[in-house]
Amino acid sequence: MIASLLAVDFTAPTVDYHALAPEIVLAAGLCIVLLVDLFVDERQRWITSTLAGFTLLGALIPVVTLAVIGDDTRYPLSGESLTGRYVVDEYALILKALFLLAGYVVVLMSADEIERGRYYQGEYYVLLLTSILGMVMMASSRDLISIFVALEFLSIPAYMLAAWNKRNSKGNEAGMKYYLLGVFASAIMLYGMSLLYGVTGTTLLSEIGPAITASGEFSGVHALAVAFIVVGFAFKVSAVPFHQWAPDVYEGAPTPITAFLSVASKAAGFVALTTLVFVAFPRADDVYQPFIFVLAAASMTIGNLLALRQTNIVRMFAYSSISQGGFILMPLTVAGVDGAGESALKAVVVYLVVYAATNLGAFAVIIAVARKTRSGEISSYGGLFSYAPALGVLMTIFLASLAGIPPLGGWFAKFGAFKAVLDAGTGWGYAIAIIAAINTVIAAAYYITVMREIWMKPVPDGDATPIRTPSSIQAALVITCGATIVLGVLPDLVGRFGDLADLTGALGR
Amino acid sequence: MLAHVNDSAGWFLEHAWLIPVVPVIGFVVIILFGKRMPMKGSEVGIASMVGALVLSIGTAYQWIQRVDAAHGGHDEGSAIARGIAGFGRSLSAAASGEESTYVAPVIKSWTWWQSGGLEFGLGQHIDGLAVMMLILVAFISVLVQIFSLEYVRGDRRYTHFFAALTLFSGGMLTMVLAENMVQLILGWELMGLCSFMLIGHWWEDKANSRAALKAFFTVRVGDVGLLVGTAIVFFGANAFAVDNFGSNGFSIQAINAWAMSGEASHDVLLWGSVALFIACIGKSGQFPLHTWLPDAMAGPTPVSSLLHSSTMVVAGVFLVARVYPVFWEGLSIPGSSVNFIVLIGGITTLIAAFLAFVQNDIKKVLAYSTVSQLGLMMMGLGAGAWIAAVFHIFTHAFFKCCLFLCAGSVAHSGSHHSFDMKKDMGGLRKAMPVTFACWMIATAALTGFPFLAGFWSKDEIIATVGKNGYDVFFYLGFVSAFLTAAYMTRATYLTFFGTPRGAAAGEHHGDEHGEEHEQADDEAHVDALVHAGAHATAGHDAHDAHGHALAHDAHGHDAHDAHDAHDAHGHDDHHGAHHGPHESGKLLLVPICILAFLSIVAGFLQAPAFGESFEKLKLWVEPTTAPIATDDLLVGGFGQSVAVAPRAAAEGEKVCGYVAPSPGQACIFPAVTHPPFSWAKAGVATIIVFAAYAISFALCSLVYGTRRNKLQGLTGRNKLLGAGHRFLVNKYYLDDLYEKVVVRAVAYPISQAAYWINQRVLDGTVDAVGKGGRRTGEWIYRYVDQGAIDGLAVNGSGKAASGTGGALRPLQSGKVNQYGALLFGAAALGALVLVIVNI
Amino acid sequence: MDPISDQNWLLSLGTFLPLAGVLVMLLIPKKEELLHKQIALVTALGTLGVGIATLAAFDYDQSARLQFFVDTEWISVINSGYTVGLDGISLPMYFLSMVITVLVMIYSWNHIPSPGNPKAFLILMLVLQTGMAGTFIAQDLILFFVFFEVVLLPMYFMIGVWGGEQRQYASLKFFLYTMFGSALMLVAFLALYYKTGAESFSIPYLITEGINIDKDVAMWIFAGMFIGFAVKVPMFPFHTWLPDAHTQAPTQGSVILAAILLKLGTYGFIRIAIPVLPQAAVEWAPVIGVLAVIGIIYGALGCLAQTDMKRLIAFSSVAHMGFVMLGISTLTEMGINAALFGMVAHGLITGMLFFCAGSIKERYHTLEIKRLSGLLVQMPKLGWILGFCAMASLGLPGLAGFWGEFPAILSAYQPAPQLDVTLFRTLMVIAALGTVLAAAYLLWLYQRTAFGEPNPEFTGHGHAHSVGAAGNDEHHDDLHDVNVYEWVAWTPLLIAIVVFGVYPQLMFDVMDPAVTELVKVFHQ
Amino acid sequence: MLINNFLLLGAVLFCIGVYGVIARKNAVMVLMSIELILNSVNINLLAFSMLHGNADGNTFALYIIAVAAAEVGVGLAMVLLIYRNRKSIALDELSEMKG
Repeated sequence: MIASLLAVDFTAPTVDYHALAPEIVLAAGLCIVLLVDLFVDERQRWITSTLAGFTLLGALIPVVTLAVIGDDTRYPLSGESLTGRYVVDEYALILKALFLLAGYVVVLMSADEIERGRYYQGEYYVLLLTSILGMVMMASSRDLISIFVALEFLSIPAYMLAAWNKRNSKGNEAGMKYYLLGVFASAIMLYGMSLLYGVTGTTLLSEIGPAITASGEFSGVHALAVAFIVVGFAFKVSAVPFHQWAPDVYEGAPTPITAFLSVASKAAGFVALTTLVFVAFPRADDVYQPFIFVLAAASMTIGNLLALRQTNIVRMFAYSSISQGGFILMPLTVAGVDGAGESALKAVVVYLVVYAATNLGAFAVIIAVARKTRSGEISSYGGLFSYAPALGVLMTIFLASLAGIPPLGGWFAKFGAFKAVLDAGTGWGYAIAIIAAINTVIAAAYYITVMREIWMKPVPDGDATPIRTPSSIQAALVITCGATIVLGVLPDLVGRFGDLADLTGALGR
Repeated sequence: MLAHVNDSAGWFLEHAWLIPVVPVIGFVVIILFGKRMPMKGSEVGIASMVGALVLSIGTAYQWIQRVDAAHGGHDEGSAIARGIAGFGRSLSAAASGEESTYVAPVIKSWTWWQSGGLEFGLGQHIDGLAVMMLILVAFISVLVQIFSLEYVRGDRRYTHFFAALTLFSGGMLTMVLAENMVQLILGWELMGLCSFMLIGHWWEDKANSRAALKAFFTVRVGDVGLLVGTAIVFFGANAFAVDNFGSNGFSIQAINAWAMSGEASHDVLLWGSVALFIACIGKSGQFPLHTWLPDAMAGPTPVSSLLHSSTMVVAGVFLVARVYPVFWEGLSIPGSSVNFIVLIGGITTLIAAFLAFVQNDIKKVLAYSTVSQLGLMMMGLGAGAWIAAVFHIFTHAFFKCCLFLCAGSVAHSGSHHSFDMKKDMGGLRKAMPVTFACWMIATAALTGFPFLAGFWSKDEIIATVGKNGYDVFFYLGFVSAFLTAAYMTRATYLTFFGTPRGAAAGEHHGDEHGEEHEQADDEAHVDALVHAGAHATAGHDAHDAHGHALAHDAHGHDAHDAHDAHDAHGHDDHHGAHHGPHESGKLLLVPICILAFLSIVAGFLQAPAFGESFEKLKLWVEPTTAPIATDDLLVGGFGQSVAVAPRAAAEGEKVCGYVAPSPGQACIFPAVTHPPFSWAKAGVATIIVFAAYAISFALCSLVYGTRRNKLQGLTGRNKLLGAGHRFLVNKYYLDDLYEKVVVRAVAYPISQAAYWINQRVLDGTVDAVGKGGRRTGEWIYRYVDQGAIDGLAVNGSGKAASGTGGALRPLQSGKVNQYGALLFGAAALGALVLVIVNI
Repeated sequence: MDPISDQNWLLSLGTFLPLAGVLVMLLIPKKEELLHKQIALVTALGTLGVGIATLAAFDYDQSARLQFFVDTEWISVINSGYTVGLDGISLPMYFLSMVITVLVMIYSWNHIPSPGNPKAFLILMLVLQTGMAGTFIAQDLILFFVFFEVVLLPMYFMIGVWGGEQRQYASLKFFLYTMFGSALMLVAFLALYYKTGAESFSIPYLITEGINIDKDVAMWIFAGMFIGFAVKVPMFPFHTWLPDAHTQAPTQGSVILAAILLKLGTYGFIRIAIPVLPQAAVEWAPVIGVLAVIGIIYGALGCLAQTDMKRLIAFSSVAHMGFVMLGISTLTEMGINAALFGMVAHGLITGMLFFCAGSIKERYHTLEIKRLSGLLVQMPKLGWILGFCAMASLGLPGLAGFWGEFPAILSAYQPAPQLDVTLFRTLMVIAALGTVLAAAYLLWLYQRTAFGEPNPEFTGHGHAHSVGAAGNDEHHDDLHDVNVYEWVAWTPLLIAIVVFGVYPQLMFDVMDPAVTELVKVFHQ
Repeated sequence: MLINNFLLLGAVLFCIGVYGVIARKNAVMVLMSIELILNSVNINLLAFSMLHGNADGNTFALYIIAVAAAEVGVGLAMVLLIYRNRKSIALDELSEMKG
């Protein structure tokens, strides 16, 4: 064995450190946070959160420089069999930036919450950073193996974060449910991957694409493989009917983590799904399109309908994010249609960006309000506008954006989704567009329920003392609100991100 | 013969459009500054009406000059001279009895607005008919306003009253000289508005405001016809008008020419004329929409006299006369023996006359008389008696206005503001000699007493109707004449003859009521003082009157009491010394006397019995009935005067209205017939009238006299007569039909039903969708989201488990397992379907 | 028709100036109520000033062309530009929106509805103004959509926070209904975009391209827009939000809603749906016409069933907008001119009626028709104004309302050549009947509220026969006639009603060339 | 030997695993069932790797083994946590949150 190994010339892979810099910074950062946490005094644990924040911003720097340098597709690890498995292109960079920024906002939101809850701060941030590292890797992964590893990388810390409220039985329940179902889903996905590998003989996505129909016939095994893989990610993005974990976990987890899960983790799932759909399955549109169509339609409809009946704001947001997930899935139903792919990709990316900003903002308000009301009930928002006008207005802005009302960011995201499916001009496209249009109204109904509480209802217990919002949350609010408005008024800023000919073009062949 | 006149038609003719402008300005001035003026704005009203009258007289004078000039100047001479002068005429107009000289109307138009290339104009269309109406309206308005000075003095809304009165006349004047249909509608609706304000002048009383509402609303029902008819005629005539006249389908001149041109589709004309006539039914109180008119008596008497003599109600008749060719052609007036207009007119004249017999309110008698006379006019128009009907408008205005003012005078000075002939009148001839004399003259004129105004116009209508082959209506005319004479005799008897009753006997109106409401009086006085303070518009010591007024108001008396009460507001002249009947003051009598005088002489404008020189009205008013070269009709463009030189029409027979004009020619008026005056027919009519006087007077003195006899209370004893009487008293139950059935149905069940549908069906659907969304959410959660788990996973896996091994049976999955089951189940299902589909 | 680009900063300034005021107001604490009112009013007046400048700079000889035209990149990824311009069709509405905002501001000076907070109230109003003005100048579908939606939330809050007792229900309904319409409308816009080759959302461009769309597809696209606009108009059977919204909204909200917001729908038909998809418009016109006429009759019947004055006025809007839609459905110059005129006239008149209703409510604390009586005795001026508006509303010639109604009816006699004449003539007759019903409900309202003796409940004298004597004293203080703020706010509207009634050419002259251009396609 | 045999084994293991996940209420048992699925995947991968003659499958399997270990670690920690709080690891008791 050894002889045979020696017989082969070992050529070390070329490493493009610049392209790999974000991951390296993150990895280093999380080690530092872990170490610092070990040595600083209990009272100075706030340092960890600051460090975590700097780590994320630090990781953002290479992302920006990479983006500025050029639009060549980079292969951080290139070598004989490595080229193409881990890729840094525009698509990856945008999403990395998104994950890092979302992570930063989550850190801002967490600082006060975690500190007050007397949780283990160091571990918390380490896990958060690890999960973000997984996401950042996910954005670049173009191989079944790396996708799987990235997925687990981002998931396993997330399981632990979900159960962070150790002494709270709800927290335990949330963590356990998330964990078991997550693992189960990834097991199913893995089974699908194994089959996919079996029928194509490769794990490299760009090779799977051409190979998937190379044998001429599209067999049942192909279908099974594709279906199982999609299911795995559908779970991650909590698409109906793989959504049940979401409300429970969202409710049980600490609110910043809920925000993190509903935005970043979900986005990672979408990223993987999008990559797969565009790179690995371009010829399998017959399989995944109806499947995703059902997922999208069911997600928006059932998510909305279930959200209507919620009384707990976090659960409502859980269902809302399920329904928003349906909207993000919507363009993917036409990803394989000639000419519409580009629109679809743009739509997904733009939607993710806008949704991240808006939803994080909404959760920031929820955290700020919960500091006073100590309640997750929607009715606890009664009269918010009268005693905390700024929070009231901000929440209104976020809700309106989620409802898709111009000129807030949400409208452009929804618009892009509609545009993509109509661009396809197929019957499926029109059908989902109509379903989505109706769902927009249903969604507006429960968003507006919250607005109604904020503006029109009296303060429930008459306690109208103003809310003091910690500066870190204020910062989070400013970032998210600014992004929400700017993206709505000048959507071109983010619209350009979607010019991703590479993913569909070069890699899609 | 070519009888050119100067291109300029004369200042007054050119500027006739100023006539309505004057009162409208007057209205604005009164509204803005009236209250601060020494006479509370009435002086402005009267001044503006006098201004309008002066302008109208000028216009009339110049129009007559123009007509005469068109006839070659030979008409300048006297009738005798004209009779002798048999030379120098190339056109034997007089000899044939048919006028064929074209006197161009003075048409002007300014663009008011335009839409899609279509210009809507405002302007004037001055021809004989317009001139006659202008002078009539302005003149009557002046008199009525003078009368009102005294009559409504001290009223709460004295200023508003004059403002509305002035605007009302302005509306009528606008309509009369309308160049086009839109302008006509403008004036028409303006009048409607003012009638609403005037009839409801004393709106504190619900009955009055109801009457006002009813008037406006009923007329509005007819207005649907006006809008639709205008649209029909517009689109019918537009192309023709554009091609030949450079105007459009609103232009009245163009409409007339189009209707006569033979190019118009008969269907369009038919529908157009029917629609327009529906408007006239509403406005002119024709059957079956006449019911508003008697109720409109709720307004102050001057309003009634103005509304029912020369304005408002004759607007419908005027409209028919104005676009007569449309009706002529649309309803095939020549050559038929019955048509829509004549039928409605005939019915109206009869049923209204019958109703007049059972009225106790003197103004209502006059109101039904008006309806009846309007029916007669319509009948005449429908039967081709154009000039006769127009003439009847003219004469009727004088005597009917006179009668109303007499009634007002009686109420004002004789019956203590009661209009109830049976209760508060009788034997007033001695107390009010002047009023009585004028009333008698006007009644005689109305009933067709020989050689008075009504005699000429009414007889001419009946004669023409007979000549044109409308035999049934010819006899109906006589019946109507008989009835008119009879009910007027009854009214006269009740008012001026017999023994004085009630207020006429000098009983103080307030006394009897005061007793009735003795207990209420004190309280009412308090109210009265308060209100007097609040509303005193005239600073006189009328507390007594106020007291009664408000006592009545407060205790919900019928409409008449309220009138009285409000009338009483301003009377300082007779509350002091005596309460008995007395003659009215000069301000009231002068207008009445003038009108009485005119009731005598107005008929001689068109008294064919005395030869052609007494047929001036026809000469001045009736347009040419011969075809005219189209070039002469060309309107010179908007905003420009058309003073086309009148030119001799084509020689020959009267073709207009019977034969389409030849190319290059147009007709603007049909060749209506003019029967020669027949002494025999006039004699018959006179005999009928006298018979009616006699019979009616005899019956009245029996029924209403003091001596007891069998006739009294006959309606109570004889069932058939009783039923008839009740039928009449209830106004043929038409009011019940409208108010209790139609209006109530629309206002209550139908609108409620519509609203119910709105709330329950449409809104209910929306709400249900809203609630349904939430419920669906619940349902999905219970039966799909969680139920699927229970059903599919628990039972399913349980069953599966029981299949594989009994040992596993009892296991009961927790939520996690259920979720997992669903997860896998869905994945498997999806995969399965995909596999099946793809293989 | 090439657009004119002179002085093209005017429109953007006029549209976004209110937002400057909003920014300033945001920085000032809530307590400074007077300052807020001043800033808001000054901003609104400034905006109006820009509006007047626009009126002055507008080239009336070229009113068929878009003027002050701006076309810059906005969202290049979807080929949507910041394209704004003004022509004869939009100028009257654009200006009206500015006038109404100023008047409403003046009215708000001492009429801030409960629960107060002028800061928020006025800020919402200014945002609303931006949305309204923006909708009328947008020449790009996406821009139009954005502005169209911008008005949604401010109005929602205005109704929901400052409204009547049922405000939450009403505002929710308003919001969801409109959302529903605009979602479908957006889908339709996108379909239009792709069917015209995905080149541009610019309306002038789409007008040249839209005609090439396959008719069946165009029908569906039109359907989407139809629902979007019809909800806003609102047309039967999508009108049920309106009575609730109108009734519950504060006076200012009702006025803005009636005067401007409803017009966004009809404007959309005229500006977008019809010119872009003429072939579909022809197919849809009968449907629109029939629904419009149903709306006329139905709205009038609804009015007759009302016991609340404000709700009655609200229902009358359904009927009046029916006339507007009838005019539009004829696809003729006259009809669309009438519709445009009707839009403005209805805005003035119904806005004024809502002002009256608001002031009556403020004084009597009720709008129940049964309890109101003798308004003319207690407040003669207010009574006269109400009567004047009622007369204007029922379409009396010489006042503005007539010129929206009569030409619309007239135009139905001869619709565009492609349309069924018999149907439209039937519609004409029914619509004409609607004028009778209009007279009925308005006069009935007037008779019951203004005529007669005042309800003893409100006379303020504790007579024995007065049932509501107990509550008199508190009412008595409120019973004053029209005050100076009301006069200032109302006089322009009253004058405008008369001026446009007497000289409608003022507006027709501006609109006519643009409309002629618009309907050209139906005469080919 | 046919590849089908390996695949069949993988499929059987997969099914058993899925059944275990669905049917077992003991958290540890569920964890073990999931491990079964992962192993079935590994078998598949190895078989396919042999079939295709490249190392991708082998590599993949190695990764899975490593990750599975981490997963189980986390999983067992969580089970411990729950046991500490509730003295039970029955999954059906984890149904506090609903709606």
